[in-house]
Formats: sequence, C-alpha cells, structure tokens
Amino acid sequence: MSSTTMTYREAIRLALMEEMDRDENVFIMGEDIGKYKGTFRVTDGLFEKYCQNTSDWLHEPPHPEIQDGVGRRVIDTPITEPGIVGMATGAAMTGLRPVVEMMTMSFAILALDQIINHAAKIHYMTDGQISVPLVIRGPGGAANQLSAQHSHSIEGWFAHVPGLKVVAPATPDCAKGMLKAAIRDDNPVIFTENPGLYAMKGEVTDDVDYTIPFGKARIARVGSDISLICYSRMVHVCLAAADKLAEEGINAEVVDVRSLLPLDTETIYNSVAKTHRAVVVYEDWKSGGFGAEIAARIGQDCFDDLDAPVGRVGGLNVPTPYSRVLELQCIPNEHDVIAEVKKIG
Amino acid sequence: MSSTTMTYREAIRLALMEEMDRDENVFIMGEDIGKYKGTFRVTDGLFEKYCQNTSDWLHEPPHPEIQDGVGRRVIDTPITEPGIVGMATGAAMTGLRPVVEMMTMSFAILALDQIINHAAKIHYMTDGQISVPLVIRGPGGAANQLSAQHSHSIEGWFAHVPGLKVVAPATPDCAKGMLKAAIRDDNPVIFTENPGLYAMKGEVTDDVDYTIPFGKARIARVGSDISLICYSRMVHVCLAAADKLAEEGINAEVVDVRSLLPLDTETIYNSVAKTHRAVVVYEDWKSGGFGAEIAARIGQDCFDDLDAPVGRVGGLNVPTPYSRVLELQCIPNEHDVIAEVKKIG
Amino acid sequence: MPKPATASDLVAPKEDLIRYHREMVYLRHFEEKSNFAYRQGKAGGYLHVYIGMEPLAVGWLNNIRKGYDYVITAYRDHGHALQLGSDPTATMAEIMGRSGGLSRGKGGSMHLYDIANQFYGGWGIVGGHTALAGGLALAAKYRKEDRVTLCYLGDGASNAGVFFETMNMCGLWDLPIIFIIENNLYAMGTALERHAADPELYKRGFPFKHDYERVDGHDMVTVLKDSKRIIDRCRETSKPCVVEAMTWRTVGHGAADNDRQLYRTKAEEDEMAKRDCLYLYEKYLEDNGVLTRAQMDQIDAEELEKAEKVYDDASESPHPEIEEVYSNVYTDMEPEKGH
Amino acid sequence: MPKPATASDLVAPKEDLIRYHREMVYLRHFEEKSNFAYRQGKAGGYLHVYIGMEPLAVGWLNNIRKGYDYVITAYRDHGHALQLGSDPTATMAEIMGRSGGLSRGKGGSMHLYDIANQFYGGWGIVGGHTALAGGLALAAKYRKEDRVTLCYLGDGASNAGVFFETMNMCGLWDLPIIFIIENNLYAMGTALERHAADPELYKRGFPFKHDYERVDGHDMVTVLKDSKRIIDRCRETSKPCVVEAMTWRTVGHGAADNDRQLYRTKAEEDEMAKRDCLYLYEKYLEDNGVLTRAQMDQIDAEELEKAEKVYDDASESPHPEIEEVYSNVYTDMEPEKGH
Ligand SMILES: Cc1ncc(C[n+]2csc(CCOP(=O)(O)OP(=O)(O)O)c2C)c(N)n1
Ligand SMILES: Cc1ncc(C[n+]2csc(CCOP(=O)(O)OP(=O)(O)O)c2C)c(N)n1
Ligand SMILES: [Mg+2]
Ligand SMILES: [Mg+2]
Repeated sequence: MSSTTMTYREAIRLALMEEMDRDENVFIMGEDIGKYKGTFRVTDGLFEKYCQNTSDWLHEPPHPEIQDGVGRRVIDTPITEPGIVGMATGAAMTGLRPVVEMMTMSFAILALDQIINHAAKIHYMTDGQISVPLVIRGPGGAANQLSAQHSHSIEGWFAHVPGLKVVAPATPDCAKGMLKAAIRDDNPVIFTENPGLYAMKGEVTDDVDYTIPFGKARIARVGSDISLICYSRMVHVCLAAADKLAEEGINAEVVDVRSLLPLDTETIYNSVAKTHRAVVVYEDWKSGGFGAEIAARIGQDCFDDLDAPVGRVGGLNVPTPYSRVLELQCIPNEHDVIAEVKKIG
Repeated sequence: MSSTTMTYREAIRLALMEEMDRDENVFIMGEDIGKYKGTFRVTDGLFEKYCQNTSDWLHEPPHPEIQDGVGRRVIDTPITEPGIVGMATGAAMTGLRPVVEMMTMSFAILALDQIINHAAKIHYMTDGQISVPLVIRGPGGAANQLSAQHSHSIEGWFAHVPGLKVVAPATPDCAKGMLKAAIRDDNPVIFTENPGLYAMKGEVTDDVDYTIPFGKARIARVGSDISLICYSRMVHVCLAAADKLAEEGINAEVVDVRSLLPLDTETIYNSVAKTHRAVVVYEDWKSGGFGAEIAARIGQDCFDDLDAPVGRVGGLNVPTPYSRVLELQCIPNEHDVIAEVKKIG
Repeated sequence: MPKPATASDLVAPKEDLIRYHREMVYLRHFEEKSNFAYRQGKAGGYLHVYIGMEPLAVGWLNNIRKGYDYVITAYRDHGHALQLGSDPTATMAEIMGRSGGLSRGKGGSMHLYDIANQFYGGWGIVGGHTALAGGLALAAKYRKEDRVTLCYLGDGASNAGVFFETMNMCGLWDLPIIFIIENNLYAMGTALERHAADPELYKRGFPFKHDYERVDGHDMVTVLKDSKRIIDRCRETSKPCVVEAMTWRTVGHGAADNDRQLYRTKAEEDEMAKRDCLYLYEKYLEDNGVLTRAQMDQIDAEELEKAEKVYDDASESPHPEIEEVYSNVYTDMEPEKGH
Repeated sequence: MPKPATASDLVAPKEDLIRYHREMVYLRHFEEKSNFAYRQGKAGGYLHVYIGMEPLAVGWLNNIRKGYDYVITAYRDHGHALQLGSDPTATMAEIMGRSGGLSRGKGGSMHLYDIANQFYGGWGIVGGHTALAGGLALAAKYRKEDRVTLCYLGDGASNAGVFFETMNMCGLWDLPIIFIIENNLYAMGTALERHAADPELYKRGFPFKHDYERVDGHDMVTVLKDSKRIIDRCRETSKPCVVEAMTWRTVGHGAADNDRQLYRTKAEEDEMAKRDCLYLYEKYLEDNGVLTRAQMDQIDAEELEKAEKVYDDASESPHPEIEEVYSNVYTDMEPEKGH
C-alpha cells in the first residue's frame, strides 16, 4: 500500500483531520490548540481549516477586538484540566467524540479524578447504558529541562485502570493508525506521545481507513538472543542498543508493545519463548512503573522458558531535575539497556 | 513492655492524641473530623479535647447560632481535597506537621496533583531548603458496597512516586507505631488504613515513644514452604489461607510488608531464599498494582532461589460493582490465595 | 370550608396539581422504603434519600421537556430517576443491587442512570458531576439543539474547584445549563456556615456572568413558578444560570447517619418541620379546594401501597450472575479475568 | 525644566524612589540576560521573564516586611527572588542549572526558592501554588503571627479550581493573605476574553467574602500607594483579599514564544508600549526632579554592568556533580538507585 514520509507530529495532525472530516461528531479541545497551534504545534492549521465561518463557531467572538469566534470543532479552553476532561466526558456521554489535548500529560494528573473515577467507570456503572468515546492525548515523558513538575510518564497509572485503554506509539505510522483507532473506539483512550518523537520522520500508510487495532504488539527488530520489551520513545533506545549489541554478536529482538491496555502478552511471550531472555525498558520511574507489570507477567508465565532473570531498565527513582547533566542521568539510554542485558547474563 | 488491647481505630486515635500532646505543631484537618468524629469515627473526642476554649480556635464561631469556633488543632474543612492537601502542604513548608484525613483514599485522587506534583517534589526542587512533614491518612480499599467511585486501593500509585513514603499497617500495634513514625517523619507520608481493619482488636505497646521505623517488613507467620507477601488487610487473608494450607501440610510464611516505600526487600528476599516459592497478595486491581513491582523484584533478584514462578493474587480488573455478590467476587480471599499457591506448584 | 379557587387562581391546572401531589407523596413513601431496605440489609453502602427536598425534583422536573432535556445530579438521586420516568421497581431493584435494577445492580443507590429518559445519574464524587453536566450542555450547543441541562448539586459540592472551572467555561461559551444548588444547610455533618465563606451560595454565579438567584425550595407553588420561569429563560437565552434553592433534608445525611444531633439541634429540626414541603403543599391544595383532606388520605394510602408493592417486587429480583462482574467494563472487549 | 517637587509631594522618600528605579532597571537587565542565556543554550526548558511587569515585584515587595511576610508565585519568578534579596548570581546560576544556583540547579527558572528570605517559589502547575499559599497564611494564623502572605498568580491561573477552593477556605477562616492576580491580558496564547467568562477578575473574590479590587500595575507611583494600603489593611484585619493588578508582558509568554502575533496584534503592542512601566516611572522621576535623564542613563549603565557581571559569574559556576541526582529526594534516606 502507498505511503508518505512525514513526522510523528504530522501523522497525528493528519489523523485528527481525517477523522474530523469523516465524522462530524469528532472535535478537539484543549489549551492553546487553536491559532496558537498547540505548544508542540500538533494542531497547526486545524482552527483555520474547521473554524473559518461564523457557522463554525461554538460562540461568537467574546470581544469586539477579537475577530475570531470560539471554534466549534477546535475549542480553545481555559487552563482547567479537571473541567476540560469532565466536560469532554459529559459531551462524549451523549455520543460526541472529543479528542482532548493535554498540553503535557503531567497536567492530566489534575484531571485524574475525572479520568479514572468518572470517564473510566461510566460504562460499567451504567451497565452499558452509556459509553464514553473520549480520547486524551498529549506529550508524556521528559523533554528538555522542563523540570520536576512537567516531566512525568504517567501511562503506567492509566494502564492500571479498568475501563481505560492506553496506547503509546513509537513511530509516525503507529501514531496515525492508532490515533484513528482511538478516535473510532467507543471507550476512553489515553494516547501518549513522547515529546522526543514529534520531529521523527517515517513512512505513513496513506489509506484514510488504515487503523491499527489495539492489543497487538509490533516486532520492531527480529532477533534470537534476547527480547527487549518497550514502548514509545524507548523503542528507539532499544533499537540503538540492539545495533550495538549486534556488534558484540548479541542478536536482540525488540518488541514494541505500543498498546499497554489491552496488552498483547502473546507476542511478548512468543518472543521470550524464542530468546529465553527478556529486559523490559521504560522511561517512567523504575519502581512501580508499568514495566514491573510486564516483567512480573513474563516472570510468571514464561518461567520455564527463561534462561535468565527478567531484567528491567527504568527511569531513576527521583523527581526530574532541571540541570541538563542531572536530567540526562534520569532517562534510560542505550548504554543502560546494554548494561542490563549483560547483567542478567 | 506492657501493652493494652484496643481496636485499630483506637490505636490510630491514640497515636494522634499522643503526638498532638507531644508536639504543638501537630494538628489534624479534614472533612467532618470534628464534632462529627469522622465518617469512620477515628477522630472521636479530639475536637472536645483540643478545642474547648476560644483560645483553641483558629476562628471564632462563623455564625451566632453555632456555638463552636473552628478548631485550631482539629480543623473541619469544606469538601475540597485539592485545596485541603495544598493548604496542609503549605503549612508543612513552614514547619507545622499537619495530619490530613481523607474521608476515603478514593478522594485523594482529586488531590493527586497536590500530593505528587507539589508535596512529593518540594524537598528535591528546593534542593533541601524546604521539607514537608505531612501525613495523609484514611481508609483505602473496598468496604461494603460503596460502589465503583469509593472503593479504590491507590497505595500503589503513591508507592511509585519518589519523595513520598507509603505505609499500610495491618494490626493495631503497627497502626499506632507507624502513624507516630509518620507524624515524626519530615517527609510526606501516605498512611493507608483498610476500612475492614478499624474494628479489629489487638495488643498495642503502651510506650508513648514507641514508633515503628519504615522500611522494615514483619514476619506475621513463620513458615518454610512458601512466602505469602502482602500488606494491610490482605495480611489477615493470607494468615487465614496459611492456616488452611497447614491442614494440607503446606507451611506458609506470611510476610507483612507494611511499608511499601521504602520497601524492605531484604526481609522479603530472605524469606524467599528460605521457602523458594512466593505469592504476592494485594487487594488493588491485579494488573499494574504494586504487587507487580514486588513480584518483578523477586523474579529478578531471587531468580536462582525460586523453584516456581512468583505467583500473584490481586483484585479483579474491574471497577468495583455495587452488588454485594459481585463485589465479593472482586476482593481476594483465602481461597484465591490457596488456588494461586497450588497453581504455581 | 374555603371557597374553591377558580382555575385561573391556581399555579397549574387542577389535574396537574393533583398529579404533583401524588408524585410527592409517592416519592416520600419510596424513600421511606429505601431506608427500610437499608435497615433490612437489602441495600448496603451509602444511601441518601430526598425526604424534605421533594419539590426540587417534582416541581422542577415537571417544567422541563422530559426525555429531551438533560438531567444530572449527585448521589441523592432516587427522586430524579422516578420523576423522569424510571420504572420504580427497577429503581428499587438497583438500590437493592439486583439484576432487575436499572444497571443490573452495578451502580446502586448513588449511581442511578436511565438514559432512555435522559437521566445521566447518579454520581458519588462531590462536585465531580458538575463538569459532566457542563459537557452535556456543550453537546446540546454543539448540535445546535435547544435542550436545557439541569445539574443538581449540594451546598457542600458548591465549594468544589471543578464546579467553578465548569461555571467559567459555561459562562465563557454561553451554554444552556442550570445549576441547582440544593442548599439543605448541611454537607454531611458540616453546617453551611462552617464550609462556605459566604453562605449566600447564589453569589457564586456572579464572577462568571451567569444569571444567579436564590429561590425557595419548600413551597411547591413557588417552586413551580420559579422553575418554569428559569427553565424557559435558559432555553431562550442559552445562558447559564446558578440557582440556590433553599431546602432541608428532614432525615440524616445518609441511611447510616443515625445521630443528627452531632451537628444540628432538635429545636432547629422542629422549627424546620413547620415548613415541611408536603405539609405546605397539602395546605395549599386544601385551602384552594383542589383536594380535601379525605382525598389526600386516600391518595396517601394508594401511593403507600404502590411503594410497598415496588419494594416487594424488587425484593423478588434475583442477584446478578457472577459472570456479570466482567461485563460492560468495555464496549468491545472483556478485561483480563481472574485474581 | 520643571520645578523640583518638595519631599511631601512625593509618594516616598527621594532615596527610596531612586532605589526603586535602580531595582526596576536592574530587574529588566537581569531578565534580558535570562532570555539571552536561553538563546545561548545556557538555560533550557521553560523560562518566563517579568519584563513590563516590574512594578508588581518592585512596588509591592518594597511594602512588605521582607524576610518575615511570606511570598509565593508561579514560574514567572525571577523578579520576586531578586526583590526579596536572593543573590543575583545564585539566581542566574539556578536559571542556568548550575551548582552555584539557589537549589544547585535542581529547580531552574520556574522553580526559584529562597527560604532564608521567606520566598516560597517558584511553581510550574498553573494555579497549584495558590493552595500552598493558603497554607502559608494558615500557618501564620495557627502560630498567631501577623505575617501577611502575598500570593501572585496569572490571569489564566485565576480560572483554576484549586484557587477557588483556597479562596473559600481563606474567607471561611479569615486568613491574612493577598492574592495578586497579575492580569497581563494573556494566558500564553489565549486572550483574557477567551479564557475568563468575565474579564473583571477581581470579582472572583466576591463570593468568598474577600476584599477585592482592581488596581493599576503599570504606574509605579499608584502601585506603591495601593500596595501599601492593601498590605497594611490585610495585616490589620487578617482578612483575605483578591487584587487584580492590570499589567502587561512586553515580551513573549516564555523565551520560546517567538511569534506573539499568533495571538495579539502589533498595533496592540505599540499601544501598550506607551504605558511601559519603566518609561512611566522615569517620566515621573524626571518631572518631579528626582532624577535627571543623565543620572538615569548613568544608573542604567551601572545596572547593566552589574547584570553582565552576574551573567558571567553564573556562567562560571560548574554543573552539579552527577551523584547529586540522588540527593534531597528525602530528608533522611536515599532513593533506590540505578536504572
Ligand atoms: C470528593 C468527595 N469528598 C468527600 C465525599 C464524602 N461525602 C459524600 S456526601 C458528602 C456531603 C455533601 O454535602 P452536600 O454537597 O451539601 O450534599 P447533600 O448530601 O447535603 O445533598 C461528603 C462529604 C465524596 N463523596 N466526595
Ligand atoms: C495545570 C497546567 N496547565 C497548563 C500549563 C502550561 N502553561 C504554563 S504557563 C501557562 C499560561 C498561564 O497564563 P497566566 O496564568 O496568565 O500567567 P502568565 O504566564 O501570563 O504570567 C500555561 C497554559 C501548566 N503549567 N499547568
Ligand atoms: Mg447539603
Ligand atoms: Mg497572563
């Protein structure tokens, strides 16, 4: 099938536009996502495309000097994450399909009550009377000296919550295919994007109906000696580590989990059954991160296949410091992966 | 040392009173903790003891008809968890030692931004200029048909956050000793109490300076065949399971972790080195719960000691339903523990 | 014997006034049964009844477009469900956690939902549902419909941050929503003056360009007038509005609250009893010759009987099947099973 | 040449007025250097300067009891630190993430703290610090001290739920706190009218029994008068208060915001430039014969030189040692180490 080269950022933008074109019920809301294009410029051009005429406005210009009305399908919001997510959830309860941008996923922490204790539980508490086709997306993880309050990887918390689906694509093609799947999903989906990926280029399948179903891991590199289990930006860290390991004759397989909930244990287990060794790699704080869940499962379910303990590489157990030299210490890199591979032996 | 029999609830109350008597900087705040005594009646009598005279008031009676002022050391608050925790944190930054009661830990989800992104990071972001001697305590876990929004076990999320300490005592003696340690600790401490424990009676050491340091697990039952690793109410579930297993000739050791962060891996590992088998038991949703972290560590660090995969027993991966028959399905009981013990073989 | 009022003197057609009376009486009996179910151990958890506050459900909800306008409230939700047309037996069965319940026992007393009637629950996190309500109003405006959203919340809930965030967005975008603050003077055991810096809660709409006012919630006649006026205005202007309705819960906060004197005096309760909404309304009906005492006694007996039958029928409903614990976590997949 | 004012005409003693001028000039140069550091790659992440808003730091903080009253703000915090007495080199070093920084490089531009001067930061979560501020005020009242807490927040932050929850508790308990809303008309790329239902933000204090008013933030003379009056009143009455100070950031939201025309017009900027606080203040000083243009140019040169030296000295400060990544996570233990 034909494809086009584009950045991860462009792939997300294209997915948003295709789904908004396909379904009138799809709209986006968030902070500075309109004319300001979003802090990571993901929504560049959407306000212009969907909010040209007064008929495209949710509300007329709030102030004479301000020419533009409030977009109907591109809604700029105040800086009130709990309210934003709650209102998006309420709208979703009626069948609309909001896609909420979190300026960074660290701010989703303010909205956790709305996400976990409302959105995620509605379908169950109503025994299926209501569904919540809501997507919450945004950059998760450390960027470049954003300091302790802005650098969280919180996908693991979400992946712990029944009622949510959680994905963390590593490539432009996965980003587009999975965001489209997320928008078409009738359940609340957390879609996390590592800021380090936005500028990354890749081939993206052209088909407007190309979606990537959740719960299917991807073999990013075929190998035979050890399985590196990872997601999001860590996939590229693991690929870099694999290249270096190859030079030493260690042929690593890289499994891009990409969907944390549902989790494709089958693909993970098959890889481990083949390699007999596994290291789980994630950027989140090591202790209690979702990698622990993956490692625990491999440890229990692949017990007889394992020739070595299941290794783990995670972020340092400290708040992310501002200093670049200290920040770099916190984020796992290929050397940390290689060290763990050697450690488990 | 002499001891007194009392309930878990009374032990917590006694710890609060002893510490309030010892240190003028200690005060409690929360919803309905004054004359109303708290929904679980933990703070019964404290308003009367500490807020008798106008000089004990933070603020005069807000209304002529209302005789009582607002207690200074027992502060009834509005139902605004983010604000409560934030204000307690602010007060703690100046050296006061607030103990915040969450009516249930499920409501702490509203305050996670204040807990995780403020309280837990202050000491680090200021490089030690400020410390936050704050305790957040309350019932965590399912009680009796409180439904999906009120039945969370969220200690695992907290135990994932650097800068926090997290404890979950299982007995009245541990409750008193650890709450006193928490109040004397200069770091933010999450102290979770399972509602099923409040009425439980036990011997409590009398000494007013008896504290239980964090990071020390407790062997609740000595055994030789398998280690049941657990905390909070699940300790009693594991003890019941151990009794039944004993009848079948399986001699289980029960390790009460009691402190999740810091975690006493040494005691856990020593037990596994002895028994060569482990099952981790927790009430929280199985997938992604803190038990996964414990299991992952045992799997990696005790690899050569293990004669069987590390088993896990957790709550069902569903929002807690209201129906009692369904709710009971969700919470692990001794039969589930026994089943897992047999499964790992 | 007062002379019968002519139709024109009445706040609503006679037959409507009689129906409202039936609804109020029925609701009160239903709630008594709910508390009874709790005492009998047929209901568990937290259970909160509407006794004393009936006009806020019966009065207001008789002035909306039922099945079209959106309604959402907190956990004190039995009256709203019934008033919007939920099957009483299914409602009581839900309160008992039975398979015949509105949500087959998964929600319970605090979490009643009936989407067929546009009743969006039924929520347990104080203040949390106000944001969902804002979203319902946003959806109506997004679709260019003239639905009005009615969001009930308590006086205690009116302190919640998310409520203010939501009011701001509703004011910012002119969303057609009415926030009804059920000011029953207490948040569980905390008196209004002990939780709100300014007990005049209607003022909270002021910084957000909402219409805002304090209204009476005891006198059914006043409630009927105010609610009609406010709902019609909201539908017309599509402007948000905060209404503080002064009311009173005759009973404890929840079925488990057995010591009200911890936070309010007997004297206060006796004082308020004189303004019991049902007593006031029946006096109005009698004074205006709409119903005689005898007729009302008759109605009371009939509604009590209905409530008793509902209680018995609901009790017959079986508990859900164990396998149902896994159903409807997701629309399209099952969660991973087992402990 | 205007006749020199007599001391009594002046808003403050001449030497103070001159010092304030120096402080404003210095702060502006310091901020230019901060932006320069960012452009040079010596500072990273998010960096927000105070250019155009100087009177809110220089004016207000010269009317508190420095080192006694509590001060807390968000991430636009350089001016507050300097004004409260933080060592400029340590401040710039922190902005550069160096070991000579106030927090040895762990906090950065957004997270300046200097407890010795009672400066409590320095916070990155919009609105989040307002609750901490309420806690500072609570602590003062708990200890029966007459400290006043000054909490700065942005217009965008004034929508945050936790701010309202905090205002309610401060009003409920009469805590001695002043919330200064720095209304610079924009929240990042969102104009005031697009994020606040009612752009008159001072009204937000009304539902909580706070004193509330809108004041000017451009004219240093007015700022000095208002701030003294409000701070003294707050200390006296121990009543909370919301002050909306109208101001303007001359520059982008942060050092990375390089396209202001995405959200505001050039014309608007030119209009506001006429009300630049430093321009207005220098005009006042000149008109009242406090300082001549020549003297001010002299001062400007001196302060620029200081700022340049600070920049150079800070640049000399070494990066923190790698091991420090683990220090001060806890007061009494180290976190588990390694990946
Ligand atoms: C966030 C949160 N905090 C605390 C509670 C516990 N709680 C349930 S109801 C209630 C009182 C609410 O009072 P109000 O809003 O006045 O409603 P009312 O019960 O009077 O109708 C409290 C504190 C909760 N459910 N949610
Ligand atoms: C909870 C949260 N949401 C979003 C952000 C990103 N953000 C940082 S500053 C800012 C704008 C704040 O504007 P305002 O409060 O007016 O302060 P100003 O920058 O104008 O001084 C935003 C949206 C954040 N830091 N925290
Ligand atoms: Mg109430
Ligand atoms: Mg601003």
